[in-house]
Amino acid sequence: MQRIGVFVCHCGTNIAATVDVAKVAEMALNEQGVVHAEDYQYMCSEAGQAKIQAAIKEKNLTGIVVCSCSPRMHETTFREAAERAGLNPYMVEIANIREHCSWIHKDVEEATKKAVILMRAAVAKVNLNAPLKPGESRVTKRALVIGGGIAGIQTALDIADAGYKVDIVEKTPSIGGRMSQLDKTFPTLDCSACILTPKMVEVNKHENVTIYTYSEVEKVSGFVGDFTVDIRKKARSVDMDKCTGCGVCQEKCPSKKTLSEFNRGLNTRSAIYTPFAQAIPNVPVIDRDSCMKFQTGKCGVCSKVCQAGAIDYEQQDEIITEKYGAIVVATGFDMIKLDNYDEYAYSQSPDVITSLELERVMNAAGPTKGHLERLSDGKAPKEMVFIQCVGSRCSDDRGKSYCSKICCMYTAKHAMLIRDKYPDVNVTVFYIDVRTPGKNFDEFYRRAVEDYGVNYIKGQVGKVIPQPDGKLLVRGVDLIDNKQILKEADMVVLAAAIEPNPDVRKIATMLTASIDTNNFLTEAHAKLRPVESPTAGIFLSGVCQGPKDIPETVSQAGAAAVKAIGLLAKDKLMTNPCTAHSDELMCNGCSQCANVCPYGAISYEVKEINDHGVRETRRVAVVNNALCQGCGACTVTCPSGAMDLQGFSNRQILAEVDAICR
Amino acid sequence: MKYSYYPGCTLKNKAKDLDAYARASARALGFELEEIENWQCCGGVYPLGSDEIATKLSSVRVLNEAKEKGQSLITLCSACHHVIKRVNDDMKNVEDIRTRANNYMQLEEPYAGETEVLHFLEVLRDVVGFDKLREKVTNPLTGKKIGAYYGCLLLRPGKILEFDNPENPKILEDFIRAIGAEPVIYPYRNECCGGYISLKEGEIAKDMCGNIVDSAEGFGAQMLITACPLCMYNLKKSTDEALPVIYFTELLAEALGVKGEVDNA
Amino acid sequence: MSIEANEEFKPKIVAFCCNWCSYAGADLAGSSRLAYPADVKIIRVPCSCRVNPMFILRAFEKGADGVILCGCHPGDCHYSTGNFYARRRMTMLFSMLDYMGVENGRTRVEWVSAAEGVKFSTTMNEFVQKIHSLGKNVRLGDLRCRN
Amino acid sequence: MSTLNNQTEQVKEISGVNPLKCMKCGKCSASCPSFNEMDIKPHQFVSYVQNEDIEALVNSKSLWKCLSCFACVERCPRDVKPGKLIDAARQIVIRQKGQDYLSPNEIPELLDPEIPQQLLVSAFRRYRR
Repeated sequence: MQRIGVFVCHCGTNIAATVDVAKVAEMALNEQGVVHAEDYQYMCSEAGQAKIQAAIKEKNLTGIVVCSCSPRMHETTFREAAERAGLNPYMVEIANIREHCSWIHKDVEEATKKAVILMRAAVAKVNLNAPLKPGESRVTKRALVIGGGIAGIQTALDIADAGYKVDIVEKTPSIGGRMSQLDKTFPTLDCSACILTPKMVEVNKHENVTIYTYSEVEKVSGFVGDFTVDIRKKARSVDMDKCTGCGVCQEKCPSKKTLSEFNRGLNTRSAIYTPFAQAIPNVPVIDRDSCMKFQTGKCGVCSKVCQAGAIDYEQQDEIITEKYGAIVVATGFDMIKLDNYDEYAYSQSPDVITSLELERVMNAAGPTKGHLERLSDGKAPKEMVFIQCVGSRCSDDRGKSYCSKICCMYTAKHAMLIRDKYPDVNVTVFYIDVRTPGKNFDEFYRRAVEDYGVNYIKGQVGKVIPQPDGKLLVRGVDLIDNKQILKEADMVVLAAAIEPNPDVRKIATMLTASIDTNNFLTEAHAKLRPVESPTAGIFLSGVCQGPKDIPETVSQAGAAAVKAIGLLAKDKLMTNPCTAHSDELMCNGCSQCANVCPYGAISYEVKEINDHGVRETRRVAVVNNALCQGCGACTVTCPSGAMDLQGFSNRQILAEVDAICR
Repeated sequence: MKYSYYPGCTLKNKAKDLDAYARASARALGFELEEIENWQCCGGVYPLGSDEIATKLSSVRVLNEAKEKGQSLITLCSACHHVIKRVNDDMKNVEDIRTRANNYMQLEEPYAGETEVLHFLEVLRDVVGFDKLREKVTNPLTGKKIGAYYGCLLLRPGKILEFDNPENPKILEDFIRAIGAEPVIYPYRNECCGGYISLKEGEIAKDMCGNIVDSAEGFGAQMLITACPLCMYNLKKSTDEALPVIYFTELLAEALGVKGEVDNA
Repeated sequence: MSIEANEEFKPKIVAFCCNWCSYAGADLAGSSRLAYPADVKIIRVPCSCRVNPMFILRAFEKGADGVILCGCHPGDCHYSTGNFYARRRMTMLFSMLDYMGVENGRTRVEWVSAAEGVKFSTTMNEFVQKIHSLGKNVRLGDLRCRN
Repeated sequence: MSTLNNQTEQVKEISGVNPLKCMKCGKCSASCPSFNEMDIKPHQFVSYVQNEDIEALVNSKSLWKCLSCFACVERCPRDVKPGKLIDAARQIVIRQKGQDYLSPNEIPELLDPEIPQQLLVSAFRRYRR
């Protein structure tokens, strides 16, 4: 017979304003096994925890129920408190009367009734709880960072500096990511390459860092502390050890018609290429889809001109299998496709470009060598129009529901840079709101208006109308003047929404990390655990978690690194004791449980069984507790009812069902 | 292949040629337009109010008629297409309208948007296929530079009409290519001609049509084609026929070599 | 008695939510203050695949008017494949329950991610409304044996 | 006050539009081909409904300048559809007896021999009960 204590938290007024907490405590005393019940203002506070601990000791409690916030919030807190008072932590159950009750109901009577029922279910469950002991698992002291942009680079550097081995897997031929495509950065107008390339060099030569470029994560298995990952190193067709990076092959390559990914398709590159001059590694790859040698068998120029003999047409993809203790996702973003926004004539006119394309146009290494010119005729523009919020803040199915966060600032940057370098160019920005929270951000935007004379018009653009003479007629609205505006422009720049890299969904699935409807990875807690995935051992760095600018990305990258280091610093991890367990007397060895187990945690042993005096040799299931993650698939599939899940046993869940339906 | 066909009032009167050329072309292309019996006027504009039922019933009747025959319903006039397609969408997706309309109609089997509504152009694109059409052209209109004028009603709201990309359509351009001519793409091709406003506010329509024709001419169009009698009226009237405006079916019939049958009939 | 007949119908609804997605989605509905009726009581399970058909039968046996099972979206299961098992099992179970007299409307499977507080709340509102339209679950008299 | 409220509700119900979804970006007004003819602009329609000033709406010239071209409906990023609000206000006017914008008596002088039937039908539908 259990001796159960029930502790009802007011959570200030969060619970107490809608739930009669005293009544819940009073009702608890009527429940089976309950010998103690009390309510208190903040159970999670030190005083609250002391009350729990005192009651455990004084009343010899064998189990407790805390009626409070979500177990996702404070289950660990209360388990640890109970453990310090000598109670097995798995004898603690939480009744969630805040998120699932007081916060969503208004009527006190109704909410109190529900809270009582939730309390009863938890008491019914804890009556059947048994003490559980976590096992231990080892920690592989190596981290994997997926994505080699500024987020991944920073995370890798921080982990490596702490003395742990880190591998970066980058899909493209070079690390650097989106930041390498930017010309200048706000709010200080630093040259992007000038601040990024030193970091790229640093991470490249760090003794603890291994970089796999032109590579992708192919398979992930295992769990926190002990992941096993297959990395596909795509065939580069160039021997990385022999190549000196002289660049002759790229010069001589006769196939130069492929659109440059790095320059956003605004110009072309050769089939053998490095994305940009400062690429790391400075070793080209052959894009086999555009290479004549691979497509027609005739060519081989690069091989002939390579003094180092580094070209290797026979190279094959290579699979590298490595073990990791922690994985950081830093897969970044791309701009949305503008197929749904043809009213802005993006697909009709080469002079309508996205902001990222403008970065390339403004960049000295870009398609126009840094000269601001129209891509249609190479003429210098006199009138430029920027359109904000293209595809952001939409509740229709054309765009994204969120604010992309960086556009207001980079548009102010572009406007300012253009006015600075080309004072005779007029710049007009159509905006809905200018959002500039951030240190020195609003000042930056105001400088664009006040010092550089950028014309900000509050109102959206309805249509961009290409004219026969090549100009663009922009039809917008000025909401302050209440006028429709027709403005002739030479170039139009669209602040297209950003979205997570489309590959992230595949990666999230491999990692079993949660992802939201916008393809952003979900954090374990929006405020308190913003760089951790709910899946243990998976950490989030950069825009894969939500829109952010460079300073924010770098801080989050550091935070993710610290969390990963905290994990790697441990030698052993406690494993979840809520694992499956088979009753060998009931097991008939049918193998169905092993068939559904996603972890291969179930094996079979031939054992001598004493079944009520009858000794028999039987084949029975055995669960490896280190591998079992406790999903419970086997418990339902088991035809004989031998398999059960500790902590969520059939009897426990049935008791909860009974208590709710009582 | 047999289709139910809804011509609409205007095609029986001021726009007889739009209809006649379509029928002749259909025959030449090997499909048959079976006119719905006793059809009534669609009303010309789609009633936007969510509480409008009675004004949608004539469309429901036509749709149900096609359903009973087991045929898709072909329309030609942009306005009729717009109204019937949207009413069909209501019948399919808006429970309240479906229930109330069916209560009025007292059909043996309730109508729930089963009929497929196709514009004549969609049949050319999706059933006949523009490549096939090109093969059947006997009299290609080589060298003609033609601007397609879409207007509003075929394109918007795009989610319901599902006709083409409402901001950058290409079905008429593809059609123009298929009959051997050269399409002229100009940005005003999906802008409004003024619609019914020309009845009382001729000046507004004049401005709008002026923009359309100027833009088309500026990009080199020698003529405009349309599927809508009202667009044609506005474009002609408001711009003193600066550019010839003709129905796309007339060009189709010409390209297929059946224009004479109609003109001499 | 007439008073009883007029008494408002308060359905008993059991919601099984997986710990990783749907339970977190319900938490988010709570912290976003997205109301749904108090008739819904949530039981936390590690994964939707932990829900044994027996639990659902037991709920109806004990007088539940509706049972809903929520899990991660297909492909997003924390345990990779658990929700696929759940989906298959529930399809079988629900058709059997329908045969036994528990209408299909009283049972439901819904995928709710940790970020979908709004979806959780609207789903629960819809489900409760559906149960209201079906009324009290009286057809299971046989199973309950009136004990 | 109660009748005003009623009219607001009526507009919302007939149009099926939730004006609270509007984020005041003005894309409707930027798209409207009749903008310059209107006294109350498309984006303002939403505010008038929010402020329950239906009186001003039903008396506005804009009701008769909207072309139902659906450009605002197509482009609205918030699914607000100002064109539907305008039509709802127009419905309120023409559903009151004798409030038609077009009377049969004025038709003959507006006619010309080329007018398609479609034009008359549409105008009647939009301007009259």
